[in-house]
Amino acid sequence: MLLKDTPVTTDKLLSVQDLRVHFHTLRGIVHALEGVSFHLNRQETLGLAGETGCGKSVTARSVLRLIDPPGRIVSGRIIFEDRDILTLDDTAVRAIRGGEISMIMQEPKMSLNPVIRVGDQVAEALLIHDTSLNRSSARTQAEEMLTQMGIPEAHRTSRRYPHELSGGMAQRIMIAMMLVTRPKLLIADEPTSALDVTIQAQILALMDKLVQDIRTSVLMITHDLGVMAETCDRVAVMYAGNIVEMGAVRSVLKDPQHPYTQGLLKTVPDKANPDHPLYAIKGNVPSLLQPQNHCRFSDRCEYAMARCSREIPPVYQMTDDHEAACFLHDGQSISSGGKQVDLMNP
Amino acid sequence: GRSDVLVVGMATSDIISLDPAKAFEFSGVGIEAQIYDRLLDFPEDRFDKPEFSLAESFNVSEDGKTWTFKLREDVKFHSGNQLTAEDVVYSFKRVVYLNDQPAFILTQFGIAEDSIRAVDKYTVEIKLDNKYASGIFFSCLAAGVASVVDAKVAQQHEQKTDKYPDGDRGLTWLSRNSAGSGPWILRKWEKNESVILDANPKHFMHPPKLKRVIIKEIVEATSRRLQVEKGDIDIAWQMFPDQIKSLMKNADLRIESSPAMVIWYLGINVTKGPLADNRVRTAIRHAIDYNGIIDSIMGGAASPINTFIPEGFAGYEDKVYYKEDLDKARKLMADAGFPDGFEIEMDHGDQTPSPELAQALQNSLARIGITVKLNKLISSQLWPKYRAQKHDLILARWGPDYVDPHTNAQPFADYKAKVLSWRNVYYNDETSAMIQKAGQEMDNDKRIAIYKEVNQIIQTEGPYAMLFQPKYEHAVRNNIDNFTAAPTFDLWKLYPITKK
Amino acid sequence: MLQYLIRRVVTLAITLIGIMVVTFFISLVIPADPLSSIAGPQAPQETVDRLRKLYGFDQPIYIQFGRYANRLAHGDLGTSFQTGRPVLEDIAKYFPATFELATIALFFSIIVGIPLGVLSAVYRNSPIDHFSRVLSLIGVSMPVFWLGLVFLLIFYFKLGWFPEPGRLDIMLIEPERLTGMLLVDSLIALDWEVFFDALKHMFLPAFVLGLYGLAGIARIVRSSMLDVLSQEYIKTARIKGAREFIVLTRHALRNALIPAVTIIGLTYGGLLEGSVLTETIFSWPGLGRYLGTAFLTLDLNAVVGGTMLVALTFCLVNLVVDLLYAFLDPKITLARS
Amino acid sequence: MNTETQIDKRLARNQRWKARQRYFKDSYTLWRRNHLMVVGTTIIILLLLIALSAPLLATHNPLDQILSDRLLPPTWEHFFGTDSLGRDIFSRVVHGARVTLTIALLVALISTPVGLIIGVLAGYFGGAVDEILMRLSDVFLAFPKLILAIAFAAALGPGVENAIIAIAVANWPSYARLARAETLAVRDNDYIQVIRSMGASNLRIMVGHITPMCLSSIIVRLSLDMGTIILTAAGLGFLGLGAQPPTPEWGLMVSDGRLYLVDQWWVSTLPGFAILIVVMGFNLMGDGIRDILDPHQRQS
Amino acid sequence: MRYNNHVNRKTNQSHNPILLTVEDLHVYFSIREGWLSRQRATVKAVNGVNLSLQQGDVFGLVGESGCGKTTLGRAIVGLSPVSHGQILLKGRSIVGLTGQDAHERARQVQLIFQDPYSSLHPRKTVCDLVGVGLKLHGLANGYEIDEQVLAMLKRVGFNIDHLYRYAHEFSGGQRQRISLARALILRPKLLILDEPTSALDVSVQAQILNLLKEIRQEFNLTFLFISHDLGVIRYMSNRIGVMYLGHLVETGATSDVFEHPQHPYTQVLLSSLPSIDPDTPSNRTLLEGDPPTPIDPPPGCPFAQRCPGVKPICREQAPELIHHGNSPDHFTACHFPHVD
Ligand SMILES: Nc1ncnc2c1ncn2[C@@H]1O[C@H](COP(=O)(O)OP(=O)(O)OP(=O)(O)O)[C@@H](O)[C@H]1O
Ligand SMILES: Nc1ncnc2c1ncn2[C@@H]1O[C@H](COP(=O)(O)OP(=O)(O)OP(=O)(O)O)[C@@H](O)[C@H]1O
Ligand SMILES: [Mg+2]
Ligand SMILES: [Mg+2]
Repeated sequence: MLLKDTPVTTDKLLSVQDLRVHFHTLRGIVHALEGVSFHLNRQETLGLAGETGCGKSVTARSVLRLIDPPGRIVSGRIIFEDRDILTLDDTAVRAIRGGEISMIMQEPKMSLNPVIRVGDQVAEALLIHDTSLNRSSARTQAEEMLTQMGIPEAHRTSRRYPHELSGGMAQRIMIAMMLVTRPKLLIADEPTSALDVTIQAQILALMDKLVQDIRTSVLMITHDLGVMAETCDRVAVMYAGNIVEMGAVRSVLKDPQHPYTQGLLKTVPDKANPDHPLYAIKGNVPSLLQPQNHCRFSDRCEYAMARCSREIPPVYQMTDDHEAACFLHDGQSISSGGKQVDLMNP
Repeated sequence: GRSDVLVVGMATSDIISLDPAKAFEFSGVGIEAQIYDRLLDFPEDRFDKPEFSLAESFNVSEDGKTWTFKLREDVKFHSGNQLTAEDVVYSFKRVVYLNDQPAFILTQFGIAEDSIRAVDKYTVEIKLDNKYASGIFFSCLAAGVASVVDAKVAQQHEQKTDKYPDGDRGLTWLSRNSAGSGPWILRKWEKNESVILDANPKHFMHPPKLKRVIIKEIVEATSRRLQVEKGDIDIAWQMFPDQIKSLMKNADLRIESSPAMVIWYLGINVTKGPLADNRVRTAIRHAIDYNGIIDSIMGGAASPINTFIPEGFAGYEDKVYYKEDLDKARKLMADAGFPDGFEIEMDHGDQTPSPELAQALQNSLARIGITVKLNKLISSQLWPKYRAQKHDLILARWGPDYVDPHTNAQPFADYKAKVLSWRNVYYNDETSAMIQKAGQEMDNDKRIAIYKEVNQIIQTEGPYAMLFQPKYEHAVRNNIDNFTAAPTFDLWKLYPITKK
Repeated sequence: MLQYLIRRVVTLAITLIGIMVVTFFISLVIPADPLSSIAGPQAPQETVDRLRKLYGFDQPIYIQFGRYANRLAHGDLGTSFQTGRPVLEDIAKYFPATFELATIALFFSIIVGIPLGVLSAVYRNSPIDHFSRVLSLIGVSMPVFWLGLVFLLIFYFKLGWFPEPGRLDIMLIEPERLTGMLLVDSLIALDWEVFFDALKHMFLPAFVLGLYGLAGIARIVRSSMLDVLSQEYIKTARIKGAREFIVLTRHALRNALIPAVTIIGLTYGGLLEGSVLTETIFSWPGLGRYLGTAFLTLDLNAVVGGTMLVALTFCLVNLVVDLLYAFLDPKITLARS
Repeated sequence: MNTETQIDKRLARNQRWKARQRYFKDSYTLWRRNHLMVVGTTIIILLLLIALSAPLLATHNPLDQILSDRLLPPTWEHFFGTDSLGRDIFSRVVHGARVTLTIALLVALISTPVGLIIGVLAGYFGGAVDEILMRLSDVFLAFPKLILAIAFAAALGPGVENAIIAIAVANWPSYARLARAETLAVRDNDYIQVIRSMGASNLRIMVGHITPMCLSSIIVRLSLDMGTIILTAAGLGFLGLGAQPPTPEWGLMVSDGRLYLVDQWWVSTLPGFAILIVVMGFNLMGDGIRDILDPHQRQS
Repeated sequence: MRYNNHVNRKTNQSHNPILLTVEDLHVYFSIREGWLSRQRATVKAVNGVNLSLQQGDVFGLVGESGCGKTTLGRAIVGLSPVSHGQILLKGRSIVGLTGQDAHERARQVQLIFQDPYSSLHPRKTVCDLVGVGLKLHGLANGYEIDEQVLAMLKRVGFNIDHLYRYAHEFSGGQRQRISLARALILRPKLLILDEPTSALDVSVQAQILNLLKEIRQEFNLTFLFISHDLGVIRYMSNRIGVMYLGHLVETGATSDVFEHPQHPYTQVLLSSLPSIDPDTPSNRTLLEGDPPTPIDPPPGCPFAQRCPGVKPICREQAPELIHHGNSPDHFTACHFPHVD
């Protein structure tokens, strides 16, 4: 009953095109996103993977147009169904937020308002989007939702404050709050990173069930490739403000086409041989203060060529559903679909 | 309505009690004086000699020790009780018994509890321990402490307190209530807020013209000024000289003034180093820029004075002993062996205009080489220091306790009275003896002559530099008539005032 | 709860005892003589000595202290030199006026300070922010007596918008004294004329006094609001699609107020203190002035009584603040604070 | 020791210097971005300059009384007019900067170390030490500050020095509170625990590791308190317990001039503005220092 | 066979001497509980733990959040109060040391914290941070300190440019390396690593783990490696212990525990781990509910409330950590261990 087993329709729900986000900080302009493009189909789960600071959360927040100063969305289009979120007026955006697109964040306890009872917080989500609803029926609906979330004694729990709940419980509340309006798209920004593995398993199973029930699409952000493998239909791998590789989950994880994805997969110690050193990508994440004018992975890349440090690699299409932004694929050009290079064992 | 209510803005925070036996502050005595009557009283515009009030005649024995007063028979207290000799006896005994601050005004004549008795319903006999000048005695009988209290009412409020385990003679109650017969009835006293006096239309002599007087406590002079200009108060009591100038431009107001019975002086401790030399003291007296100080700091609202008897009292002399004369002063300094001057301290109070005056004096004395270090002290520090004879120079003022030159002559010239002369360690047996003599001189003219003689000595070699006698200046709105400024609050009569 | 209160009361008692001891010994080391001041500059030495005996100041210090402590323990604050009345009575008389003024002033600082702080935070580093910060700073930076006089000059004298200094028009009759607070008493008596007149008289002094608290409140609200606005749960509220106004009030302000409450408590202490000068300017018959003169005349009983009352109020306000804190912040259990 | 790691002392110094330079450069950037802070610092620097060069700037002797020139309005001869004793107000304001600065700085120098020591001790040891020290500070805190200062000033006798001590006495408890709170927050932090697990003594932890963390919030608080300090000094001066005339102390000048407020506004208003501006300068600077010292600000 | 006996046996037969022994360790905290009340509750953070580390071991400690891993580690360096039990370093008790003894212990045992951001003093330069141990123990002064610090920094991958920077100028991985340098500069025998990589990215984690392995060899260290990441534990340690609610529920050689988990909790833990291989079938055992709090825990087996195979006895009697199965070194605290 995992998400990846659901049938994929090709009807695009969300399409992000050439998104650029900059932050004007003390040290200069942080070029956080440098032309991110991807799309998400209806009832599909797209995974967004990458290391800290690569721009996952910024991407997610951009979709809801929630980039606060000093950040600014410089360019790009975010087409949700048939509307461009970036050009809507505030009221329309607010209607989308929470109503059609919801988002779960990483720290469940920090994301709940500490002075409002959790039941009311869930009910508020309903009230905002359905003005005909009265308070008490919103509460009832909220409690029903909590029961659905497998929360014991939903009525009592709904009268509690966030600090009285465990992390797992708080995350359930968050999910309830974000799904109670039956949104078309759920963005989950590392929903389980702060939780223990056993709790993580519970939460993932729960999300899986609910997403099925209300037929929503999911943008699943995580840096845990294991979680990604289990929950997503397609994945996109980000590095320093770019999507470097995107495709069906199996194809990307089994047969990565970008050196960064490959490295990432190899550094996971799960199955590594304890007697050998772990594979480690050399160097550090580059500073985002410079605008991108070449492949940002080039100085850590084992296959780097001269042009890598001069040009920005375009996106090459490997198969219908697998693309990578790397000059190694030059020649197997975008249109041809081309043959694959076995980069795993060069 | 406002038309029969007079509103006076005044700083009255010094009031502690309105009981005649206790009140001894400017405002307390001033208000108490409106509520009670005394055997003798001063008229509203002359202060050299008291007139009959409750008493209608008197007798004095041959030896000058026994005084008999005949009372009017038509006086009723506010309570409706008849005022009789018993009330007078009770009131005087009360003062002696309570023995609070103003008591000395009576006890200085040796009046004790058993020295006063009622001869009949309207005759009182007072025995003194000695012969005293009648002028002094009468002035004291016109002082607030000699007010006659309604004995019945006071006895009703008798209570035992820590200080008076045998009963307080109604002191506690009378502090905030009244049992008098005067032209005004105390309606309410709220400390820091207001005193409200209602007219006593049945007063035997001076039924007031207005219905009510409200004395509103306004501490800040600026605030008083704004309110009188605005018309929220009718009289702004005691405006500062610098305010007067601009108030005079206001057509709705006039300034009423009267010399205050206050003398500002510089006390000189004659045991402190160079100050022991009268040449130095005289140099100091010549170094002071009297006119500059009066014109600038006092805004002209003061006059120079070279006597300890203020203008308004019998014996005042308009004679000038000292003028600013730096050459003379410098020469005297050189003669005394201080051509380059010396350093000395001056203590002074913290209330305007003391600090300004002190600074001006500092400036003046600097011109003859005397470097003065100023000590600004709060009153609870200043006076103990003065009493302990620990000062070098002190800027101070003196106001009379009762309305007779003796009240000034004695402290300034008789060190045995342990007041000013003593504090400045000026022990002159000659002047002391002369003052004692004056105290018993029944002939007023002779008495005054003695004071003048003493003054001469004090001015030439005494421990003071007399600075000036200030004026009281009040801003009065033009719809107030029959206002006569008086040299003290208790001499100020409220009853004649009318309002348009 | 009960235990907690008992603990607070014990602490309070210790504090009060400390204050008493400190005040008493300060009064001893002060090189000044209250009696000399009571007797006035003119009284001869004998009078001073007589008074000294009358007031029991001729006794050795430890006896004085013993007596004094004993009296205090019996709830007797002694008699004031300056009014000649029991200090307790004086306090009962003057405190309500100050309490009323300080409370209204606090109310004013809160009403204005909080929105100012919120605006500053929301429009951080914008002209609004700068304006509100400078404006509120003027409140703390001006000597109260100066500001009070200037306000009187402008708003009373020149413009005539507000009545003369004082609590009530001199011609009006105060309603029966129940609480001592004119606004309350006149409400009880349904005396609207007095009520509105008292309110008018209250305005300027409360404004001047309130300016003092305003800056502190605006500043703390600003900084805690900035803090709160960067929290995740604010994002959550926005994600839910809440209107910005709701986000600011329901979600942010309630959290931002939690630290502000403490400052408000402290401000109240400052207001009581600031009343010394304000009351002088505005002819306000309150405790501040009473205490001010008491100190200048070294009216020891009044000083101790008044100071203890101010301290007591301060402690009580802090207790209320702590309770409020627990009420506002579900995380707080009072046992910990 | 490996020669490769031998440190060239010049190089080391150079590196340290560079690190410091980076720190200052960041501070400068943060400073420059905060406009109000720039204003505040400028005011305080100006105050310092004025205080240092007072004799040069003053057009008259601040103590010279010319009684005939009383209460003159501002003119080219007297920029700020003259006071009730005919002294030049501008010169007095300029010289007053020295007095004000001295008072503010000395109070800071006395009360912060006391508060810091007591607060850190209470916070670090907790328990009975905390209880005793905090009750002590409660007693002082519960006193209205001005009244406590009056009491102490009265006890010690009037004068600037004693006023300074009195204000310091009234002020230390709030710093103790702050230091305690800060210590409590820092005490259980990992970086303190590390030092402790390495065997550092309590004294070293308190002095070397906790105090620096308390310092910044105390500095911020102090600069915000400067205004109150100056005003309390003025209040004491007003009551005759602070600076003594003819010292040109601003508070004293304001209260001396309040009698003339209606007709000769300049006498008390101009020194009043001096107070206003300086207090505002300190406040703005304090707000800014908070931002600059905040390590979070640097990370972004 | 009880674990304690095992300790003795092990001492006798192993060629590697025992470095650290923890015997029946209890760490209780007393906290105030509830609204306005003064009532105190006891947090039994570590509730009777026995373990021993041989010289050269990497002992991995896993368990859910709040199970007491950190508390145990901190107890060893004297930062948590020991309510009962013993901690022996080379046979000498190191509980409640003060003064010179504590100093000595500090030189032998060092701790590295989980959070790279809060474990470095924000107002000090790297040189001061790392050199503090030398200064404290009087091992060097003046530029000697700088030199030794630099040597150590070079070992963990920095150069002189970094010597005088402040902590905020470094990334998380770099900070952990600074912490490592700080710990190593005193040449300790035992290093307690409290989730040293859990705040880091996988690519940085790999660098740190490799570095740790090298360092261990080079400095002849023994590790107590705390983590909740089973993959990391498996890669790093030769022996592991699984903790649950203050108890050690299973311990043994890494391969034994991973391949033949005996305790139901260990089994759940292993099954919950998502695999990066999309083809691996996931057959999860989902646990009911949240982990209970260690505040006044009920008697019986700590896992009883959530155990899928719970029996009545589990709720009454706490199982002891005893040897089950074939592997000699494999101990489990369960009444019904899964032994194949
Ligand atoms: N408010 C901000 N101010 C300045 N820079 C920011 C801000 N928010 C994000 N950035 C920058 O944008 C980049 C992307 O940040 P983002 O939060 O999207 O990373 P992420 O992939 O979600 O990382 P993580 O896994 O840590 O959540 C980072 O390099 C960060 O420095
Ligand atoms: N100083 C303390 N006071 C009270 N309780 C404490 C204290 N320190 C730890 N605890 C409690 O002890 C229990 C164990 O905490 P500990 O930090 O050791 O867990 P952990 O296994 O390290 O968890 P994590 O994986 O979250 O780091 C927790 O319930 C914690 O709340
Ligand atoms: Mg993120
Ligand atoms: Mg931990």
